[in-house]
Amino acid sequence: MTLAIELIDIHKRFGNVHANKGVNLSVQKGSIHGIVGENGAGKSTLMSILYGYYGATSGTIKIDGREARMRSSRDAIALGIGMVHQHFMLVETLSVLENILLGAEGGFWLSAGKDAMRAKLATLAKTYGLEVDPDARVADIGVGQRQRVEILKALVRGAHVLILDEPTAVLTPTEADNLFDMLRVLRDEGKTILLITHKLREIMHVTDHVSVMRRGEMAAHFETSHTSVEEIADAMVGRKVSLIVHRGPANPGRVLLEARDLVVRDMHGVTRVDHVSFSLRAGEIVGIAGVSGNGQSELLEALAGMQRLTSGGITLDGAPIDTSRLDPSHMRELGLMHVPEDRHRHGLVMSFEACESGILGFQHDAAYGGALLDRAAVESGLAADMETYDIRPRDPRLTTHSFSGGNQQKIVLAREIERGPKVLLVGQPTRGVDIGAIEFIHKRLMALRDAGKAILLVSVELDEIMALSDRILVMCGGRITGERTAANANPRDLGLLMAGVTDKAA
Amino acid sequence: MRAAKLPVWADLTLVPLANVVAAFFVSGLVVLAIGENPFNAMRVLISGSLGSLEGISFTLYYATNFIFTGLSVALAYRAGLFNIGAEGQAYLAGLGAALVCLSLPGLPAIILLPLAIVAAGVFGAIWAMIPGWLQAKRGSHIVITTIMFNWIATSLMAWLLVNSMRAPGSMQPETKSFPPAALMPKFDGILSLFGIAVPSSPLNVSFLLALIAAAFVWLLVWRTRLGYEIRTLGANASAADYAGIGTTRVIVITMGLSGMLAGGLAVNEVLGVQNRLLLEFTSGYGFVGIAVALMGRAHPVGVVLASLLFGMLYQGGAELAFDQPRITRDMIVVIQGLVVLFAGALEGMFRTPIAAVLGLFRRTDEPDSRSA
Amino acid sequence: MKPVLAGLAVAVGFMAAGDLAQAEVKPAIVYDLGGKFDKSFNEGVYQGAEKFKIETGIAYRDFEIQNDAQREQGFRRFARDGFSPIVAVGFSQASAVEKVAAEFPNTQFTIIDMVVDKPNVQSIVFREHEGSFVVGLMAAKASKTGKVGFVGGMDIPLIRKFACGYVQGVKYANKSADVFQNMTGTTGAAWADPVKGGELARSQIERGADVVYHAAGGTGLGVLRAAADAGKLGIGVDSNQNALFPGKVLTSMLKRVDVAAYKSFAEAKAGTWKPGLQVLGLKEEGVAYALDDNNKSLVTADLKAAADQAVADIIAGKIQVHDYMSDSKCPM
Amino acid sequence: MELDAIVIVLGSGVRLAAPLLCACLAGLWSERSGIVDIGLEGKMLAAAFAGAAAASVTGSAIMGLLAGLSASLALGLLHGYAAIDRHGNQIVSGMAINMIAAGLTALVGAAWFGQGGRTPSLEGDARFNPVLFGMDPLTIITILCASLTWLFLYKSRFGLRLRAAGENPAALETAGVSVRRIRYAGVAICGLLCGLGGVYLSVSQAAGFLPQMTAGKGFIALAALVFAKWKPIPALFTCFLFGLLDAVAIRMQGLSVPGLGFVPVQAIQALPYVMTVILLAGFVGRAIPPRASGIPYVKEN
Repeated sequence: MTLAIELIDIHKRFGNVHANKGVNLSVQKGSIHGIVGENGAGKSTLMSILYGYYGATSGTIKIDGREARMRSSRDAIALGIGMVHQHFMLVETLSVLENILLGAEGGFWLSAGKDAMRAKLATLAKTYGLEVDPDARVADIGVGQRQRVEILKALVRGAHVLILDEPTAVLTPTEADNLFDMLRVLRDEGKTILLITHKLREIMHVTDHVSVMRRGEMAAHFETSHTSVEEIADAMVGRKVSLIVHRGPANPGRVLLEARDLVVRDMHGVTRVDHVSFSLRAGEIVGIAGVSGNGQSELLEALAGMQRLTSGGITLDGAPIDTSRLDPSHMRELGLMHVPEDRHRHGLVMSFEACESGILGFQHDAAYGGALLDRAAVESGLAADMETYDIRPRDPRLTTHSFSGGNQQKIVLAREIERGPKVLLVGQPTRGVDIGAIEFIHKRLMALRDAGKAILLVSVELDEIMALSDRILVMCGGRITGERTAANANPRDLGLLMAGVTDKAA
Repeated sequence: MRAAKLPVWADLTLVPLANVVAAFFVSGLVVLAIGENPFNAMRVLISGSLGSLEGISFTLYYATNFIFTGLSVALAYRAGLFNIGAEGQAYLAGLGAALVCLSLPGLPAIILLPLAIVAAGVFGAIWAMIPGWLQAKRGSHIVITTIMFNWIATSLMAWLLVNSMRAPGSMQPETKSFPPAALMPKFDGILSLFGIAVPSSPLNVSFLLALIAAAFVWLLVWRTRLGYEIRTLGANASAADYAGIGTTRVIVITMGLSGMLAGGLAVNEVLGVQNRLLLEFTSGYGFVGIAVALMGRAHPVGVVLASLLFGMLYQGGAELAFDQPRITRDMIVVIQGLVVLFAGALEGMFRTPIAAVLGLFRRTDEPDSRSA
Repeated sequence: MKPVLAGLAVAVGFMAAGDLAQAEVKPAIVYDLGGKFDKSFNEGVYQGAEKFKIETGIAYRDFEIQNDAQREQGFRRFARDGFSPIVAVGFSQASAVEKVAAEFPNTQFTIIDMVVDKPNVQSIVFREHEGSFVVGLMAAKASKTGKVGFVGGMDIPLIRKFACGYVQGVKYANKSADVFQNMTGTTGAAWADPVKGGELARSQIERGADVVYHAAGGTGLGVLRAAADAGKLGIGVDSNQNALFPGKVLTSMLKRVDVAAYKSFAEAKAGTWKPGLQVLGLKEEGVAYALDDNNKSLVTADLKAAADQAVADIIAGKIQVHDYMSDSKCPM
Repeated sequence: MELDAIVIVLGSGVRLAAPLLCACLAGLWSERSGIVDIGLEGKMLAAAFAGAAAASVTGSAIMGLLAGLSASLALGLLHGYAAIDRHGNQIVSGMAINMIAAGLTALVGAAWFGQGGRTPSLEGDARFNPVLFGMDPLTIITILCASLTWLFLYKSRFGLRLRAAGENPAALETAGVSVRRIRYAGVAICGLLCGLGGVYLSVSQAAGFLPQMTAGKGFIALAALVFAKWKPIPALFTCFLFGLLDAVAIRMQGLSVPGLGFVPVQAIQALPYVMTVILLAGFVGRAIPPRASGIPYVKEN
């Protein structure tokens, strides 16, 4: 049994952020090794260090038993390491062939290298079933194809270690299965594969070994065949998770939000939301499950007024909305509020004082003075929320980025919930939030439901969806592929729907 | 753009100070290289700008121009817009003022001047709103469009002054003089009414307008709802989208206000000093506004202070050129360029050591990696 | 801080002392935007002042402005420091002179190329059309193709005056001659763009011109160079530019600003300086054509005779050269 | 216009286009590598001064060329340092370079030669003289540069990497190539080409340096770059078109065009800028800059 990779006591600091703390990892040659952990656990950083993209602050890397110095990706490539990044490292304006050629051109002039590369690609296509059109522009091909290009990039450089960072985040289940088949073929050919993911089912499905990271540290190592999802999950979060939220029975009232035949096309004309209809009642939580990138974000943004609808209608508390002039501030006035999926991108202004972030979207509220903003009212508003939501430190004048993720998320939630919405749209409410804050947030949402408000919850965490929702809608490819009540939902069934296997087809 | 986090006071004092010192140090080397004594030059520069009442008046007169253009650049910058077009906007503002003054010659000053000032503001605003609108609606990069608009303004104004507005029989492409009522009251004139004798200088009430504009910008940016929206747009455009802030509206309004502020340059130069419209009266003050805004950290107080410094440079530089002909006024352009370089493009160079000295971090091994 | 304060004290003291020394004449010059060494107009004034300095040993101060705002400041500064007379070079200085002359009624100002009507201002203008007529005549006689060119700087009445005089001279010598005329531009930049000047001259030469006259300040250097490069002849202006491209410059239309500056200084020294308008033409030798070693071979005896005859005829009034600026029209 | 007049204007257009083309290609190399450069004007001006000064002092046009290239290269590398190593704002840095060059050339020129910032006129071997069809060596090199730019940008390893650096630098870095090095190469080539343009202006075309002699050519080159959509062959044609416009404008003073009547010269002068704005606004076609240009590449984020 030989080790392909050994990482010994790796530390990495970004300024005052300690992303990797004394990480150790051993990977056996010819195996598929999974690395799991929550967002921000330090997986991607560790892999970027292994790939030479970041330099480690301290520590030792051994490849095939020999100590290696990684000054840049060039060194990693020379040592036979290839990496498929979560965000594909492709140049969209160039062709597939040029992308694969990049960094491995084989001579000063491109023409000779191009011919040789075409031949090489033909061979690889035969061996692994990795077919691509070398002359297509990357901008014109789909996500699955792009991933192939990334894998080919690694293989043509002679990689025997392949790192894949969250490879299935943007894939449909079928595409993901194809990928796993391909990975098994590669392993059987003697390649070593490192698979980074936070999806436990994938780990169980495809890996031989699994390492768990938590808060920048390596928390546990398991042989996949000798462990269980529960054991891994416990290691990930560091204590027994209780995702079961105490909930009373739902008491649905009148329909507060109705969506009819919503269609959203993006700027490239690609249909993101495909004829989606549903209704949301007072006093219920409806969860939307799905692999990320299947139209949930666009649906949420369209309902919030941020995305233009291509067609379809929205009715809010019985009143139809003029969808040709969707506008977030108008929706807020009508009582529809929105906790966005990405608080850094949408929900907060990180350089603002926290109290200023606390009025984002409500800057025209009469509560904050006339022509001039009433600073005292702005500050006291957040100061009150800080008490109710236990936001620390309790200083509304600190800049927003000096708060932790959980406290930042609470600022957003407090802002949207405390103004008494009729309908609350919630996207990924606990992403990058610590366990304590997760419990608090879940309780708060449940309380809001019990107070007779309507909540639409979008989350890629199936557990979260199942714990909170009264009804569950599943989206795949922009469509709603099925609906389940809380009582008759199970993960296996939902997984099929997420994969696009619809009720009718089944 | 921030390399290291500093407390606000250090950000507003130490960093600009370090930038200026660096710019002056390099300038000193240049003076040395052309065979003059940099300390002597420095002395002339300071005594020429602050050593007499006349010098101070001229310093404040130049500073007036810089406060207006600096505020113009700073306000747009707060909304995330890089307005390089203050020069062209001020140029067009001069046209607005001239049209009012030439077409309504009979009016008394109390009516004519406010009208001319408003016209200058409106013309400057319109010339800035077009690139703003193109950015918001068509995605045309505002840096490129404002550069192009500067050149288009140059051609347009040359054409107007040469062909339609030139005073009959004049050798120069310039309009005839405006009626005396169109002249902004000068400080020397006002003070002499109270029996205080000060040397004659171009310093006029535009300077007070500039200070009022600075206070207005502060109030607008930090205390109004519009200012909140401007800052949100500048700090996080997608959050502005989320908050329902009409991006197009805010961009166009901000650029309009920015152009209006640039128009203040025309008020000071055309209405305050020249009393007629002439070619290239903006003489690069619009570009200095960029240096001023960068040095003033896009804050009105910083802009006023930086404007005073640049006013000193201009006035002291004129005295220097007068006194030591080998050091031409181009020296001032070099210093400006160096300030822009150190305060703008290389600002991180001094933040890091300052942050280290202040001991803000327990670890300073990789202070570059944090970005705001 | 101490050296700075000391410096302040020195500077203030120096300013206060300025008014005391009125005993001897303290002349000064403020140049126009082209700068002291423009090989043309400003440089002419500089040479006149240098001549005065060498002859009398009296030093003078001068100032090259860099922007419009500095004109007034320059005059005021000189006036306050007791300089007089102050020579203002160029028509652009008129409004500044007018203003500062009113503030300092005891200071003598001399402005060249423009009329400022103030009791302490001496205005010197030239009859450039007369000189241009003579070089036009020479150009027509020297031309083998019967085609000659003119390149002006900024398109203003003054330069049209040059052009009009030149055309009259050409037509006087050869009725059927063609004159190509171009102006470089409409703004001040037209005085300092030798590349454009060269392009214009080149295009005139390519259309057949073999003598090109310029009245374009710094831009004219490009004109003369283009003519020299093409093996044709150029005609200089203001200063004697024959030496710039020896053997390639037929002559120069001298506008004796050097004489004007020298005279202003000398008269002030002698106490004979008078305000008011002075018009300098061929008769007063304010304008002339240049003849020296550099163009001796080009100006044949015939040519010289014809030129001298024209000068005599104009002085005598036998030839009337039309002044464009009198009615903004050129009869040709 | 008669035929010979057209030929004359075309010739003049080529001469006026040459420095534009140099600056435009310079901008192309820089922006294709991901570094926005509005400092083309300043670099040209510095090269024009250094070139004329060196040629005048040494009496050799070649020495002038070398000095001009070095001066422009130095400023290019300064811009590179600010943009690549300090992650500074590239617009600001370009602005600074324009100001420093404008001031320094006039200041040093005035102190050195005592002629108000001018250099002495260049004569004989100190300037480039025509060798082919009335074109001097620099004109020929310039036109050659456009084809070489096309060849190296699209057909060589270096060009591929440079294009990747301007579109997606992280992709290049993960492919094992240093983005920093490629971008430095980009700004260096930009410096050299600007230098060529500047030397062309002062040593070849005007035979001497005058303060501010570039008179906005760097900005027209920038407009041409946008107009050519950051591609070398269209850049060649755009610069020629702009040069031609300039040539026509020079000859248009006070002339009226049959059919059009009196066309103000200023309208022709403003045309390149107006056309660029229209193109940028996407009313006719669309100009999309390299995706990563202007954005500092910070690896450890």
